[in-house]
Amino acid sequence: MDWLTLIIVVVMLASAVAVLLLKDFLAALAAFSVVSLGLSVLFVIVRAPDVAMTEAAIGAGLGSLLFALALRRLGLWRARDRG
Amino acid sequence: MTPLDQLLLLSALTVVVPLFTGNRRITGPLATLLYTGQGLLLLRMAGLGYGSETPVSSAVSLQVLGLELHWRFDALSWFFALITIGAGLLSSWFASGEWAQRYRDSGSSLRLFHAALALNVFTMLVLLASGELLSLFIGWELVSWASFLMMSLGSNTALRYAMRYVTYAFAGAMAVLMGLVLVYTRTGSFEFQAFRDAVPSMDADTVWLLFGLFAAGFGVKMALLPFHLWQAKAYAETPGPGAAFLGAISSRMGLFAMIVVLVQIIGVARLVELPVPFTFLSGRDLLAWVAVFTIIFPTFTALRQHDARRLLAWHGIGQGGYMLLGILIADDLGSAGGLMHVFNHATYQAVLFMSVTAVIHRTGTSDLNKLGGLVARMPLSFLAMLIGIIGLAGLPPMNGFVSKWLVYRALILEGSPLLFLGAVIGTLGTILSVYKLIHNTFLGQLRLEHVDIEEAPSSMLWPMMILSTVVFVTGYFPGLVLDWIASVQAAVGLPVLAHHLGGVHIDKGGLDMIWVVSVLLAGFGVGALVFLSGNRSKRVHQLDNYAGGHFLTADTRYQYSDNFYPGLMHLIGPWYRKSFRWLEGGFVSTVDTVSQLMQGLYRHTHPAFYLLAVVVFALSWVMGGD
Amino acid sequence: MDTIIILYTGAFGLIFIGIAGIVLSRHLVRIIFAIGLLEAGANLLLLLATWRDGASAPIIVGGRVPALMADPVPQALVLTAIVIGVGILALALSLALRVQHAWGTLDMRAIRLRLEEEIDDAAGIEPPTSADAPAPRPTAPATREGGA
Amino acid sequence: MQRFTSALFLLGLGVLIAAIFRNMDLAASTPIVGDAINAAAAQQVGAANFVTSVVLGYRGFDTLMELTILFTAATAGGLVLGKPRGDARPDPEAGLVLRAGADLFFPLLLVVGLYIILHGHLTPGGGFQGGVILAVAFFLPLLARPGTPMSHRAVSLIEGLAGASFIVIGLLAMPEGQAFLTPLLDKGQLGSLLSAGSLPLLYIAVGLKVGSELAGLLAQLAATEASD
Amino acid sequence: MNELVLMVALPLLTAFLLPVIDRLSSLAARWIGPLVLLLTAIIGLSAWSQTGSGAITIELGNFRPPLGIDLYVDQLALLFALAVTLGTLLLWPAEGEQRLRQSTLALLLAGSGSGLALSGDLFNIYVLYELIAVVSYGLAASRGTAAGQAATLRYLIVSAFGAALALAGIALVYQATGTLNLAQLAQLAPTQLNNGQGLAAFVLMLVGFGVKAELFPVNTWVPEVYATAPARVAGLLAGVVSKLALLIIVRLLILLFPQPEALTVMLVLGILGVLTGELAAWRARDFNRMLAFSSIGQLGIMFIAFSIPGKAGVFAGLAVALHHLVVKPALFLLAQRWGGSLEHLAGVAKGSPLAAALFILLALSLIGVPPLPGFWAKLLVMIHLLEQQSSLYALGAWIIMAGAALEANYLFRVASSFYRREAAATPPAAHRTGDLAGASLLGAALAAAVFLIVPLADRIEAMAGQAADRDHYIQTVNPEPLP
Repeated sequence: MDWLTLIIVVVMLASAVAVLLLKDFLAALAAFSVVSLGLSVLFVIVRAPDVAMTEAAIGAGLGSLLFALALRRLGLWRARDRG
Repeated sequence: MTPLDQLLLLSALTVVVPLFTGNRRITGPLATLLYTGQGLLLLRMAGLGYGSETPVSSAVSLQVLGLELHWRFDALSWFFALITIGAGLLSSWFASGEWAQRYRDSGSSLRLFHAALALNVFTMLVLLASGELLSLFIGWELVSWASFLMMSLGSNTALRYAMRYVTYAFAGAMAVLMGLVLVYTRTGSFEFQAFRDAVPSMDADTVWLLFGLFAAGFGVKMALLPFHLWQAKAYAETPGPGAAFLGAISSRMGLFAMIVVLVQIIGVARLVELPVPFTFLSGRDLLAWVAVFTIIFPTFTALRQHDARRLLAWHGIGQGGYMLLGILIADDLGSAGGLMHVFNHATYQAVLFMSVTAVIHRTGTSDLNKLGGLVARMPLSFLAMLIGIIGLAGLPPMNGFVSKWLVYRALILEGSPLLFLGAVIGTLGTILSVYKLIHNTFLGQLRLEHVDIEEAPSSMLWPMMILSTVVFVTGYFPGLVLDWIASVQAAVGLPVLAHHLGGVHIDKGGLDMIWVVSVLLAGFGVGALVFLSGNRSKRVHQLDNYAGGHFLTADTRYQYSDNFYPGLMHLIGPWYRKSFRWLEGGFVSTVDTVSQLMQGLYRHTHPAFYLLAVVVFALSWVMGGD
Repeated sequence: MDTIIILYTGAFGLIFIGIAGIVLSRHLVRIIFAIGLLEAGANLLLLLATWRDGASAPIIVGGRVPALMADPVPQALVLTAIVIGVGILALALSLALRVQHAWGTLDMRAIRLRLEEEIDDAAGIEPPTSADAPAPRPTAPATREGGA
Repeated sequence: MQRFTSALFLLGLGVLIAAIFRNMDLAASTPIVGDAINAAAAQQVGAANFVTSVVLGYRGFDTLMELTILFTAATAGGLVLGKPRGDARPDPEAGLVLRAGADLFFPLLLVVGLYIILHGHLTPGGGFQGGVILAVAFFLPLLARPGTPMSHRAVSLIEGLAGASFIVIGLLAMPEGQAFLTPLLDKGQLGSLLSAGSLPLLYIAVGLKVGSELAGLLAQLAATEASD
Repeated sequence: MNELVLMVALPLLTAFLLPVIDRLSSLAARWIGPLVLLLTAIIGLSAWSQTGSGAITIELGNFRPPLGIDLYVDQLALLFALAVTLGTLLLWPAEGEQRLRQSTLALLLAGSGSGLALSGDLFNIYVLYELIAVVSYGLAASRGTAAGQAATLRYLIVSAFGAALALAGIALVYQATGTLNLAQLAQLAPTQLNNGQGLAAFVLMLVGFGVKAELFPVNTWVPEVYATAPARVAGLLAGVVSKLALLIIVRLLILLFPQPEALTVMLVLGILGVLTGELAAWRARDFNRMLAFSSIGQLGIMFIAFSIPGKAGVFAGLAVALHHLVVKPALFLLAQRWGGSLEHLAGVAKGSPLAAALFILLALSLIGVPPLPGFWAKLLVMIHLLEQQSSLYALGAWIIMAGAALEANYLFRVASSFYRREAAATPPAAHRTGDLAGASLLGAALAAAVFLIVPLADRIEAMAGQAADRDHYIQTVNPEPLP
């Protein structure tokens, strides 16, 4: 269990850093989804199935969908961050 | 209802009445009548002025936030109230007749003018009646904003300087508020008595702080250096009778408050004990020197003015210095001189403003370079101004002489020759500049465009004549005023001056004005006899003249009034007044720069940065304790 | 290593990364991403507040009442917080969409300068001349030309 | 420069977070309220899922406000985005796979969503999770055929009525002198579908509300003109 | 007392149904909002007298606290609930083609504001705060200009950042105590929050909630948003919403964090707020931003005042807050037409003498000229600051004084330009009757307060006494003792 937790936390934090560092917005969005999914697995581990479902549905699912739509409308679908 | 309540009520009524009568002709006379009523009510309390009664308190008192507010009149208040109501009465009279018509025709609101004047009188009475520090502050603020209202009735220039006044006055008021809250936290009360009792136990630092706050706060209204820049132009640009009123009494409210706090409560003796660090001066000396410089600098600034009203207004600042100087000496002679100068100054300053306003009314200008020779057209106005400037210059036989003499005498007796010297230099400047005033206005060559003008209307002449009479009579019989002064001194807790109708008698040479003036009049009489018994002079027209063998035509100027005193100006011109401007300008631009910095602070590209910063700072501060 | 320490590290790590992202990024979309990370971290922190190892989920299945149940309160709170987060996220994206549409940029710096300019314009304030302004205005953003 | 300062502050923040973490007494945390709720919820509310008891019972007020936030976000989003312009160029229609998938998934998602909502008081899940699925179900056809506008009338009707019914159910207790949001109806048998009083009703309201709000938000974002 | 919940529930219900109502009758949709607010205000007023002697608790859902959420109704809370309701009514921000959505948001603001004032649960406060935040984003951007939206976006970033930190703070509190009920937290605070973790939680919540309370330095959004949002919305944000956020902070301070360090943090930030706000306002060249910076300064004074420990601080802070609550909305109502460069306002008094006179009255009170209410509030703050006998508090007093002097300068620079003889080339349009009437109403209330100052002061003092009394709060809520 500890190992699983540790791996998930590490993956989650690494993806979080990736969200900030990836130049490609789409890739960042993917990393963001990974963070959300990792989080929802963590929620399962801490015995919060309701929250896990919510995080998966709203955080990872709907949130990513919103971002995806917005990126598309913003014209950032394939754009790279120069800054 | 005590007499004080009646007085305040009537005064409040005087504010309201013009609002209803509006721009009609009746407003002025009605207001004048109401001021007369106030005067009569005040005279019912005359016992205060003669020191035979205990203070009259008001039936109204308030309990706000657990703080008690009450009002009362003592001899000091009575004395200042007398001047206030008198000035209000005569200014309102002056503003009743033709002047009102002209004012109204120019599109200004007579309603507002009379209401503002009455509001000034009312708020001053409220201030004078204050019974503890809090009501003193409230009255103080009311007076400030009432005079702001009066000033802003004038031109755009007046508005600009009124703005400046508000800035100074409110900053001063904040200093006063700070001071009295400090007093409250030390004593738990705003009562004068509690403050007075607490002063002996306060350490020097506290007294210094309070002294500084109160002196600076009240000094702003008195236009003490270096807070004097607002006053002259603000007063000068106020509508004529208003300027007469403000010039006569408004800034004396600062003196009143200073007497109450510094003399009556803290006590000059305590100020003498306060050493100024690194010098041999005391706190009192410091303020006295401020007073002396307030005499000198504005007086010489007045000398440079070529606008009659500004010249007078600058003098008003300078004369305030004499009053403060006299009171700070705090012996019987000096304080009597200072207090008496308040009365005297009000009388002649009002006369002078009125006479200048009369000239403006007839000629349309107060530019000293565009006037001259009016004595032939406006002899009574000339007479009023003559009496006024003699008073202002402090020469016998007018009342200004008596008060200045008392101050000088006290300075010499007390052994402050340098202060005395400063005061005399100030008087010198006064004499020079008042000569410029009367010469450029009334003497010399009459301007062509002024040939047809007439004497001022009677509604203007009457107040001028009455005031001139007062100036002369109180110069002749100073004992009339000294009676009141003596009771004021008793009320304030100063040594009381022994006096008689003609003046004072002291060991090292007293003063008896009855004798002085009588001799003077006798001298005039002899001179007149000589003059009359000589050859009959031939009366010629002013323009019937020649120079260098040529007859002069009417449009030739053979007498110039600009660039007066060129040598003196050359001497003193470059190095005064600018420095204060510079000081003020420097302060403003500092504020401006800092303000810009602050705006820059709020313009951050990334506001979340601040959030992080404050979290880090605050966290490290609260966690640091662990 | 305790599970709880790992979990807390995850929560604080997300918070830290989120804050770093908000402060260091200049592109608005990335800042919005970072806010999402920060919120996720805060949610995890809240959920961990009364977490006990070995507790079972606070649900009675088949009538059996577990001996030790997890605290249902923070779970409910986090549920709420997640939904709130998505609402704000949607609004932020809508605003970003409009700003990008109007000004063609999502760079914080460019937006700041443009905003200042527009406010002044709308208020009718002319750019101060050198006579009455001690310091010149910041020069117009270079990014203005690019975009719609 | 600013990034450098920020980085410095972040460093400080990291140290401070570490300090807070080190000072935290992890063992001291006892969920006093949580344990009390775990003990009492079965009788007081009657839902087998205690999280549901908390969400709709003990902290129903929170949930109402949360729904309101979603509603507000949708309203504010509408205010910000305004009406889609008529000349907006719609996205090209999606491919066959997506269209067929959308047609296929729409009823499936609807059923799954409703199931999750209705069993919210028994098993993990409930109005929020189900609502999201409903939202996706509503939104999917739009994604597949961008030209066809979603029925805003229906959505706004659902969102208005669903939200209102939550409040109305809460208010129903008040004429009898009970407090706002007091659970109504019979508690029933713990663990059965028709238990926990009015909670399932509330969850249906929540589900519909969440579904319609989120669908509306998605639709708004999707309908906005692309800016490239 | 249960019906007080209607102050929250009715506006929300109406807001939910407003689109439906609009479909039936747009006339009804236009009027129902104000009517509902009027109704809720009446409900609140009728409960007013009952809260005088002691506070009451409303246990939502009939669950005893701390298990359920409770509403804590004391005079202070009720007053703020009424203030937000009446304030929204007075500053009803619906205009233009987005009228329906704006009135929805206004109703939501009134409902959630009332809830925020009354709420007695820490997390519920967070949720309501977020709700108000979202409402204010919507309203702030409702003018539809790109500048407004950009300003709102920047505001949103700071606010969301702050709120997430506040949530982390709440997590820290919950970790230490295991409860969220304010009364129970107050019971546990001396033993469990009186440490570094508690203070850290306080700092996080202070900064988080401080964003809306215009706390320095997280108030950079203020000038931008107030300059770009509709003036009425700016009035609501500056007048009402900021006070609500402040109310939360004060409640937390009284109940949870009476430590001196917490007070010092607030004091220092308050001092900096006054300093920066007033100085920045001095150079402002347009009406809205001048008011915005001045509002930052005033909120700074409130932070300073509330940082005075004990009842005295609550009393003083409350006096300033209530005064500002009346003055700022009125000023922003005037800004409805006067927004824009100050130069355009030259000579405006000729065309609209009433508005100019109102501005002067409000400005006089704002800088604290006796006998207007602002003076008494300021005096109270000064007295209690100097009574602390601490140099930091004394510094606060000096800064307040200096700030007032600056404020007098810039406000009257504007006021005197109104009376300039020559008018500006493009004078602003005349005020609409609604704006002027609203401002006049507030001005009249201010003037009336001059004569009612004695009973008002007593009432506020009683209110402060009630609010500052922790034990009273605990006893009123009387949370069930838990193991």
